[in-house]
Amino acid sequence: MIQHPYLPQTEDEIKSMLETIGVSSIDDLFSDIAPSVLLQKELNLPKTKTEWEVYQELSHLAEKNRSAISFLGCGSYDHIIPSVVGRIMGLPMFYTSYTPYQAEISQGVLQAIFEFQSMICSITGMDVANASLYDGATAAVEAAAMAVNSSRNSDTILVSETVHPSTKAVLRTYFGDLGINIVEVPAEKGRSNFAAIRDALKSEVAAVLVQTPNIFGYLEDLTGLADAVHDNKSKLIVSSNPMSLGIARSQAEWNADIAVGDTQPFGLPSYFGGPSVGYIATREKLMRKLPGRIVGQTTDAEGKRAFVLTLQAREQHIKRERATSNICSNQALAALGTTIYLSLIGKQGLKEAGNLCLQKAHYLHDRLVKELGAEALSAEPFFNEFTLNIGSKTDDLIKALRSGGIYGGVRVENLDERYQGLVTIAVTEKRTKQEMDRYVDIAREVL
Amino acid sequence: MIQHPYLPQTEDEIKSMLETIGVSSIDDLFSDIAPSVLLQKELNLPKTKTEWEVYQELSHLAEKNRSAISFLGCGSYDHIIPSVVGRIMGLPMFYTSYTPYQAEISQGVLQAIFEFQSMICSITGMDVANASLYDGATAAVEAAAMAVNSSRNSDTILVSETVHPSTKAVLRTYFGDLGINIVEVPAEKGRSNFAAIRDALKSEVAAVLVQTPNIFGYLEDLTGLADAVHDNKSKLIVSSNPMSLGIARSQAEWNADIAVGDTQPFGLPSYFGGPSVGYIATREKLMRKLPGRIVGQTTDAEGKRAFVLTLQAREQHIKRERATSNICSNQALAALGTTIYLSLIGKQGLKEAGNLCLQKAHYLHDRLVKELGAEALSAEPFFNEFTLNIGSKTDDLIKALRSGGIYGGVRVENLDERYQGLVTIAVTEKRTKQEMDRYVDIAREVL
Amino acid sequence: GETQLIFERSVAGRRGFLFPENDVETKPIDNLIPENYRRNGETCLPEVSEVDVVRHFTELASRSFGVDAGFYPLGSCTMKYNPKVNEDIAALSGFTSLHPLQPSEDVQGILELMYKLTKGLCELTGMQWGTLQPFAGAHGEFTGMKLFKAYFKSRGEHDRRKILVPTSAHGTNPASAHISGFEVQEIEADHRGLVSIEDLKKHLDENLAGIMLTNPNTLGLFEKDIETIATLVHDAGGLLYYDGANLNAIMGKVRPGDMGFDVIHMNLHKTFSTPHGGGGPGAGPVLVSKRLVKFLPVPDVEKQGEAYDFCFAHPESIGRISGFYGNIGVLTRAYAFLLAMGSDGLTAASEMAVLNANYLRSRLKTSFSIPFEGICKHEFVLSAKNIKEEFGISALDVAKALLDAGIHPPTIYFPLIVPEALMIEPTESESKETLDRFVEVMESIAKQAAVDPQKLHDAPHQTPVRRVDEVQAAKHPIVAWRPE
Amino acid sequence: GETQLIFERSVAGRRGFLFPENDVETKPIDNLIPENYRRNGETCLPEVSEVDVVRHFTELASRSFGVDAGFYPLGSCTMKYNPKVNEDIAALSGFTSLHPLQPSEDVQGILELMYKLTKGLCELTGMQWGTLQPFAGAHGEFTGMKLFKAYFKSRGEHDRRKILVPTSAHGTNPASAHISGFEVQEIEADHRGLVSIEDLKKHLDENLAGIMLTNPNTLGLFEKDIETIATLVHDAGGLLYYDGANLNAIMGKVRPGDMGFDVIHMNLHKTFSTPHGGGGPGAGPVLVSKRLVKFLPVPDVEKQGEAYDFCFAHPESIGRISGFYGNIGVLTRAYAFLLAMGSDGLTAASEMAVLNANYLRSRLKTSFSIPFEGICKHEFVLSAKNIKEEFGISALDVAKALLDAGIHPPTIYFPLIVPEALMIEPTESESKETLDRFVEVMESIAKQAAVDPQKLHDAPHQTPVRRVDEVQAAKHPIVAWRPE
Repeated sequence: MIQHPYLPQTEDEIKSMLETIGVSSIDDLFSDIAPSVLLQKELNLPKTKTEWEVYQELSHLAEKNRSAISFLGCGSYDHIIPSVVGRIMGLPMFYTSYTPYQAEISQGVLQAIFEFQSMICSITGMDVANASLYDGATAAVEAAAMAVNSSRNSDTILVSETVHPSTKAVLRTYFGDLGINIVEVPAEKGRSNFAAIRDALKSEVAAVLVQTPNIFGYLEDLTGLADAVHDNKSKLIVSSNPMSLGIARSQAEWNADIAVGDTQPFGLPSYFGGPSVGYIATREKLMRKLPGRIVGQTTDAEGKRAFVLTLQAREQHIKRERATSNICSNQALAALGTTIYLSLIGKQGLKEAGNLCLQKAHYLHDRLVKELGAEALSAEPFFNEFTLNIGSKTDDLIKALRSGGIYGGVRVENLDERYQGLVTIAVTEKRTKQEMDRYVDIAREVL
Repeated sequence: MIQHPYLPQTEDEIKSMLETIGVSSIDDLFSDIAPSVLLQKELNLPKTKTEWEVYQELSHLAEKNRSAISFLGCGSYDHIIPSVVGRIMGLPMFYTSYTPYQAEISQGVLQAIFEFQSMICSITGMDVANASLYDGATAAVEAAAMAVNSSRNSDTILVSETVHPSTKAVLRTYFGDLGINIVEVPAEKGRSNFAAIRDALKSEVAAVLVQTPNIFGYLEDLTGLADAVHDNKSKLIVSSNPMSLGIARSQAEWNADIAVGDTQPFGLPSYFGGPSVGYIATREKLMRKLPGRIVGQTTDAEGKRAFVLTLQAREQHIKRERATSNICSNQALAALGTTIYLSLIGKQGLKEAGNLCLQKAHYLHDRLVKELGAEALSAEPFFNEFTLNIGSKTDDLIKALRSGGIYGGVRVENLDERYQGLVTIAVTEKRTKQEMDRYVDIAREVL
Repeated sequence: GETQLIFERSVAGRRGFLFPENDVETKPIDNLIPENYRRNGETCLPEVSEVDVVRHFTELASRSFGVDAGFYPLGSCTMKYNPKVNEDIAALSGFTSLHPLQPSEDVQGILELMYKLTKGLCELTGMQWGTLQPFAGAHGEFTGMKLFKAYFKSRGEHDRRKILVPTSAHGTNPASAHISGFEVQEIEADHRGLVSIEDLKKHLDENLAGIMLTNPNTLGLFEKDIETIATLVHDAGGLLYYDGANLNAIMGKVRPGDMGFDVIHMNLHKTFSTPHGGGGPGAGPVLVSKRLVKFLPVPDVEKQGEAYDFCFAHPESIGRISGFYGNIGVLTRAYAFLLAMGSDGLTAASEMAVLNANYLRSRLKTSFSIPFEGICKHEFVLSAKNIKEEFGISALDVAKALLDAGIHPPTIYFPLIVPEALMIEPTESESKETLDRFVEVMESIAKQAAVDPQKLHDAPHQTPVRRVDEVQAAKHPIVAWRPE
Repeated sequence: GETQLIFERSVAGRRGFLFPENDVETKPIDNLIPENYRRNGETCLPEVSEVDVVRHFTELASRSFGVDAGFYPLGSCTMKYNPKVNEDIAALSGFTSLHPLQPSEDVQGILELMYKLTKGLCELTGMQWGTLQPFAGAHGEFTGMKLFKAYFKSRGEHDRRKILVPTSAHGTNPASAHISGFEVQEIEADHRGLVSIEDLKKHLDENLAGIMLTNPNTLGLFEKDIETIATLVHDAGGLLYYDGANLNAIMGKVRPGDMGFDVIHMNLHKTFSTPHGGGGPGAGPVLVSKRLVKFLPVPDVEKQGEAYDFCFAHPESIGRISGFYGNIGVLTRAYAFLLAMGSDGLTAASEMAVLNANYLRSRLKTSFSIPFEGICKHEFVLSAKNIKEEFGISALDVAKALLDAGIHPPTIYFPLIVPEALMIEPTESESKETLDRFVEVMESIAKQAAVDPQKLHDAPHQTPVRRVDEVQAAKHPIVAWRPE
């Protein structure tokens, strides 16, 4: 065995340590494992490699991936990420630390989480948020679980069709075999059918889940929905791309009970879908139903302000088999990234970024729809995404754009096969007029 | 004026600060500048750009540069750089700090410099080293200045022809107009002519400067040189690529008075020539002639070990117009990189890296010289560089290799036009057999 | 002392980042979004400059503790060294910039990585195939429980609803089983600290779905009877779930698959050294034996000829468990670790982890109580019972005193079955000198318990804040800053 | 407390990094290098693991102070914020990997950057052309002095050997002039703190080579008579050198070239925010007026059509001043700063730097002495004379007390012409709140001088080490660790 840089023990030290223990070999330390199960061969894996070799091999894999000017969205977006975000996330005391169990030496991590919670509360308008969940889809699951666990005799979650197909799929995985019905309420032309949702509000409905901007990019008009849901003693869960909330109505303003979503647009690279951050926020009365870590403000023995993990009675390590969520590890470092991002852009920046997305998306929309005559799935308003019904020409369009160095949009049928011929196009503040004009020029040839 | 992210003052604050000062406008703060010299126009520079725009523009410039498998050396080498080096150099308290004038809050920076000095002393075998100089060429200048200032009535520096041409050029710039003669002693077949050097040792000679491995890559045999130089009451300055010193004789072992060179091979990227680190080390008796910063060990008020900038009486800010060096800023952060690199590779690693360079350089040398019959400028021994006399085919060879994705070596005529047709080929531990075989295959076609 | 909240640094009008100007026509926002859809309230996001943000978070970092600061023997969390090259690799733009819905021909590199990592993990654990999607260990447990469900459903065994969990198990085990729709029954430990075979036998009936085990268990002891347990459970029609939290003890030595486990999750943020990041992101891949492969979540990564692609066509799959494909940024680091260690390095890592634990255990057993005899694996449990009874010094006091020595305390009060537990996991990254210093500090704390117990009750003394009032935090929760 | 030296962490046989194995035939080293050329002695390089190295240097970083930690008003050093995007830009492999001897067609990007940066600096300073090669300010001064020499040589004026330097000048000015072969004569300041025109006139003769000035000067005062000075010096046949250390005061307001300077160096690590790195690397570009262009060092960067290339063909050039082309990695950051600020941003930076300095000066003048009246530029000099005389508290005591407040002290005891000098340069990066806190701390120190002077003599109290014994260090120099 070579002296590996990650393994400090030298031969001499190993010898001396074995002596202290009172055994004569490393093998003796594994004598409690029956020979009948002991691995009798070497693992069929390559031998150790040096740092340089590993770096070369992984660089090679990275180079095998290709990219293009991206109009892809549907849950992951190509926004500008300030350099400070990565620099701070790379500070050793942030990324090499664990869950801040020991508050006295973890004030920095705790305070950063407290700030994250505060920002999520402010953006959603809610009272209380947790330290993060895995992603937007599992955040919706946790919200649904909160709703189910807050009401008696409920066995149904109503989900508008316009919720992200993956979110619906994950809901089905989580609840499908638990006797809880995930009932999809069909949409009309890319928008939720609120009349149908109201009609479906029966006493066994624990919650209604809607998403705005929805999977097709359109903003939903939730006027009156909360009242109807609340009259039914159900909970309203609203999922939102938080980047929209600088200019679009927040979940609290729609009078939702639980706000969820994904903060990937806030300072996190797409990274093939993860890590991102699921956020969840709710009203004070549901605070003790909230899953996951929560940081609270308190004081130390000298009366100074301090932060600490709190309300732990909710959590799996205390509740064990009575727990309603099993979350333990979360997405803390990614949540830190979001916190840094939001600190940098500030209240003005959130509005500006949202407005840039909005303006640019409308520029491309208008050129494609009004100028080229492409068919929009739905009418405005939308935020930074809209959907075209390209029909049989979808293949041609997407391929022509790709040849021109452009990812033209998400073929929604890849998320749900019912949506043949639909292409959802996302435009962020990073896209330029020149890039969009190129898009239009290529599309003109195909459409 | 926009509210720039690097400029925190808001309009309100500016107003309140102006009030405190007792003036009514920013312009009032510049009223001490005569209107006749005040700039009456806006600077003819582009307006402020956002971070993203700046990043795009610089990335674009970076992409305009191209690279190839490199056998270039002659003072800058393509070695493996461990990831830890960059990660640690990027810690904010290292790179955003200044010269450690305030010892009590700068123990980390001071200790790191002390460790750098210790490592340079150990590798060169010398007693004392400073905190760094600009680069290898200017280190040779500072050594020459030490020698001149240590002896009376001396006005000559003997320089072997095999010293790096740029070093010789810089020496001429520094001393050419000061009445100090930089006398080059011609080489023979790529090696110093020591007999000629001895013959040139006159009483006015302050120092003899030689380089090993020399500019052509060959190791010089300095046996007896120091005695001859010392008999003449002159100083021997030996410049060495420090990467060679794990296996080749150190300057102290050659009995030199001053050791110089450049630590670029130790953890620093080529970066188009800089930043690198000039190192200088000498005997204890010359300690107070050493230029630049020196960190010393001492104790604090409680008797604990502490480090501090010391021997400052030597420096420009004390000596002012009597100073023999004007160095102030040095290459501290790059020297930290070298210190981290040497800490990682350790005493075994230094030998191993040297041996890998040695073995690989000989592989390519033997294939080109023994197999293809190329003409070597000199006989062995060499370290990780050697020189071929390609003559009239130089252009063809270099171009053919470049077309094959290889930088075949340095055309020495680009450093000194006397060296037409000579190509110096550097091989580091990073080059693979496959790359060298490709080199040979292409060379076979041309030669 | 205190640190300002970022909100408290805010000054109206200050900017920390600017977006490029709009290069298309700017229309009145009212024309694009009707009033009814528009936000009314302001957010409280801070207005600060770039240097404000940098200094704020740099200060927060300096008020935290990580592996790079020192010894972090937090039992069951495997706080090993996070290699720096992995951070450089994970930051390659060929990985970071990938959108999850790019065409598969443009993401061959990452798909190859996912495929090869899955294969490597299977070889390491002796399993057949797996999924990399679970975001964390608990998410892996949940996935595993869903696989159990799908298995029994496919067999029509709808009454198998009972999951057995040892009393010493991590809290996530019973919680995961519960939220997946199982009933949890606890199995007791015997005098050896191992699963009581006697008690186990009592629970083997037609309602048995299976058992969740960590092996070595949370006492750091290898479940010697694992073959017997596996036979008993399998014979009773149940399945075995392996909680990979303690896999760092046995790599290259014994494989969960070979021990008879049907499903396992790994914690890549433990065993494979991906940074814990203050609580996440992690990755909890789930690997299964042959008969469970068809139930794995979608999408799956497949190799067809020389090409890699996602496959959704698994009719018996439990379905999606995440919005996209999991924490890919964690997987890149884990794959780098797999390559860097290799078969020999992984084996050596476990050997050294076990050596370090036994060395510490041998040296600490004179000053503290040891609840169970014999060799341990990669961790062990110490008890402060002796100094608690004699001097009133609790495990918590010991933990807080360690803070003053610049050492992260062990996990305390877990497992629940050991009083005043201190659960110590040194990992393989730590040198003998680090362990020796820890012993020295622990011994001096034990000595101080006799001499000056109050000093220990008042600990920590040197930290940014003193002992923190948890009761107040829970009684009067303040969980978000609000503008006054 | 103390920190081990990296050598003291060494354990024989431990490894922190491994090189790939040799993939060609390994020959006995004796066959390749004869014994006579071989090293005999061992080095003392440490034998440590990767985590040892990381923890060691992470600990050292935590025992240091930088701009990211807080206020750093070190006069004349312009410790402004170092933008993070510049670090990302400087780390682009399209820059870092460039070998200095690559063919110019492969390095068009970096040559373009160098060309455009030179042009931008010329516009900013009102000069004609320049060189980016000088590694630091002092190296720039040296280059400038050599340019003076070349100029006079070209005119046959060999007797012009006298350089005038104000008494308040940085030590590098006289040192640079001296090592370049000039004789230095000091010019006195008058009651205003400005160059005494009277004294200047005494030195104007046929031996005059020129004058080196910082404007604003080291007192932070603008040399109002600069036009008169320029005319006097030029009429006497001399040249004017501008030390760019204080350029941060006047960007976009007044240009050295317009004031009559012939040569200037800039400190990019000051004015252009490139990180100081604990003492370097910096960059000290030298810019010149038209008549001095032909003497600039080689190689020069030229634009020919759309292509950029180095040019060596300058027969009157002073020659090479560095091994290659200077600190290119500093230039990439500086160019990024130039673009980020732009014409309006650079002007605003100077305006805010001057605003900040005047604000601090106005607020501090009640607690400390102010040697010169009137507005200042980007920095100013305060004197602790009042508390020194009354309570025995020196500028050094004030500096050490500031350490306990987490503030880097100003430059002290410089310029030499002010007793107990505290030279304060806030820079434009600092907010009003930071300045207000500094005032608060300074005022509390002034108050404490009266109440408890001993506490100040004993300061600092909170730092990693207490006041350090400089005398011992210089008397018994220990400048390297050696194995026992």
